[in-house]
Amino acid sequence: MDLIVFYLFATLAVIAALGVVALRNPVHAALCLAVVFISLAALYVLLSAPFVAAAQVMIYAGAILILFVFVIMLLSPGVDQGAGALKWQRPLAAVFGLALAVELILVLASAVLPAARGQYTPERLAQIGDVQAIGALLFTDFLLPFEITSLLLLVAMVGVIVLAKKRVRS
Amino acid sequence: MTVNHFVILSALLFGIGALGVLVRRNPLIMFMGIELMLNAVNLAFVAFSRFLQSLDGQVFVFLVLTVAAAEVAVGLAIIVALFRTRATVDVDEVSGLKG
Amino acid sequence: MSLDPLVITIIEALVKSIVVIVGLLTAFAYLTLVERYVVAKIQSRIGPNRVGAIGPIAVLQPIADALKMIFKEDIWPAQADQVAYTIAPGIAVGTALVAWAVIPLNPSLTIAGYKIDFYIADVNVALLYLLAIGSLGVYGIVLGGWSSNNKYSLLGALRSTAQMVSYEISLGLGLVGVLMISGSLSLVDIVQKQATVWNVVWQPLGLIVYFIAATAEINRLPFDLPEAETELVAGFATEYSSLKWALFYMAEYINMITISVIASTLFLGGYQGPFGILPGFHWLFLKIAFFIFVLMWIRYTFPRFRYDQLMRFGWKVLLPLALANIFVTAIVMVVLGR
Amino acid sequence: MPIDYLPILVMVVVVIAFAAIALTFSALTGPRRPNPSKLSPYESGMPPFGSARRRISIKYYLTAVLFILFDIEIIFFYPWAVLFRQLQLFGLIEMAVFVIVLLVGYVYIWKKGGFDWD
Repeated sequence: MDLIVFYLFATLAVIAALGVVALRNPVHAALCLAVVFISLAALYVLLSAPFVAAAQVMIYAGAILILFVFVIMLLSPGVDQGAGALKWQRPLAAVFGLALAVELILVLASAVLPAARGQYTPERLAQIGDVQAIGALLFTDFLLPFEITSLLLLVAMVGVIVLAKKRVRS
Repeated sequence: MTVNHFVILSALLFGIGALGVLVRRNPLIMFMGIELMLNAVNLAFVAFSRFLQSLDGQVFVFLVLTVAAAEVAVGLAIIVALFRTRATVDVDEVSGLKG
Repeated sequence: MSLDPLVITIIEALVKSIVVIVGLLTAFAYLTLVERYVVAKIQSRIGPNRVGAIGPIAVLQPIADALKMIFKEDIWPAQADQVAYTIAPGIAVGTALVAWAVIPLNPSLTIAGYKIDFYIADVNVALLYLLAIGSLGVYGIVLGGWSSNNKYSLLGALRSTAQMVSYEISLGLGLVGVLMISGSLSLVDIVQKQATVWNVVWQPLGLIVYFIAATAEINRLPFDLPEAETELVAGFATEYSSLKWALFYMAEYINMITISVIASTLFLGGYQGPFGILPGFHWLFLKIAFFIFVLMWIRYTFPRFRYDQLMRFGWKVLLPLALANIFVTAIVMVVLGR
Repeated sequence: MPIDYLPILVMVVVVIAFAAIALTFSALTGPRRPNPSKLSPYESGMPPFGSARRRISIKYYLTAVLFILFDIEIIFFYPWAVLFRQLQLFGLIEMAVFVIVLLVGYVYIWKKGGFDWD
């Protein structure tokens, strides 16, 4: 059963990812990306990480991609024309991209995963609830990174306002 | 269902994302390729987290999410600003550093 | 002969899903009728009276409406983006329906040794699931508006999206107080913890923030700028006709029921009723009816916001209010040492 | 897959099937009598001018960006709220620090008019 679900969503994710790269119309590419995000969320549930799955859908599909769609509508009403400055770039890029994927697969598949030594088995996670477990880690061991993310968000807010408001002022 | 299934899928998605960044000339779709790569990494994080039975990987995903949000916000703001000064969204047209 | 437990789970989920979907479609059909009567009363009019005034024959009105919808011409605008144009209403209604998977409707019963749960799934991220599905609902509108190749549609869709995302933050934060009290994200748990005291007693501000934000989220008046008949000729749905339009309409009414059921579940104790009289589902039904009546009442009493007022209200009033509610709750809980 | 989530998958499949049937039905029933003016964009009876795929105001973009940056907060608020009974005062201080830093940004956006729709 697990394997069926895995192959279903893995296939969906790969096809949609190819769609992102191949489709001419940016809105269609964005839709494909949404399918990738949702398939990945399903895979996270399969990996006993439902909290990550919900966050994935909320942030990536529900927020970041909406922003992409807005910017597409803001900038380019038309279709991506494609033809780059250098014609030979395209096949070469395809070769390099594929080489990267093959290399990564070889490296990752040959690596040996150390034995599981953590305390969070899926059964235990289901019992305490994974939101609770992640929260407990986030607000103790990972407190500093958590607080620093607020600084990161602050910098992003200031940056966006500075970049977007420029025309209004001048 | 082993960790290899997920790791290979993650590598495939990362490769496709990288391909998108290399092949496409529209900065928005290049950006989508980058998002794809970030997601591939997240998948690997969660897979390792599950099979090592440690939650650290999942916590990293949340930090990656935050970074991705900030990065998209500022990155797209730059693309929008670029478009306003150059009236183009083709990255090949924007080769000079001095705007 | 014994069946694999996996197969049983799947069959059970299948049956429940179909029951819930059929139930929601029926509820949608009669809600449109009820709304027309309520609005007629508020505006001192007679209301729908061709099929038959209030009475047994009036129940045929929604059926007449449905038949009319089905046999209308399905228009495909010449320059529409065919793929997006087709799937947009599907996404709108799909996200509205899928949200119901985690909502408990009645306490579990045991009949003939077989335990029946009146929810499709009890998961410990239920509330986040609802928020995630809700955030996907935007796609139906934005795609519908963009793909129609109509200026009004695009403008309506953009306004709608900007409005929905602005209020989504207050909506999410308005619920945090309930979580602090319940200590759980599972709706089944949250309802069970309200057996003695409903959450609204501790979280009145939370309920108000949630309900205002949710009203804006589903584009009901006074937040109906995306559709604004008088200026945008129905906004994102301008070009839609026939069943496709009906699906958008359906999504809107089901969303109304959904926000009412979430408000009832989180703040008014869900299926829990006082004194143990009446079975649980009746209480839930009454609470939903109450919220829906409030929604209709607001719709026909208040004028529409101006768009700048709407955005300012969301960001400058509702968001700080939601944050203040969280911190007041936190301080009270620390002081009381609970 | 954790068995709790299987029913949700089943429901999603049922809902997709329902939407697909409704959309197919919509295409099959009803008359089909297209003509050019029926298929052109509706603009209150006037002949349409210009393309509908025009550039939109930057304000929409700004709203969506601010939404993303505040949406992240919700993701962090939920585990915090669920755990609040255990964290108590320590949790309150942690979250207060986090929110105060963000409030600086909020006030900055407010002062720069980021929330005004002009």
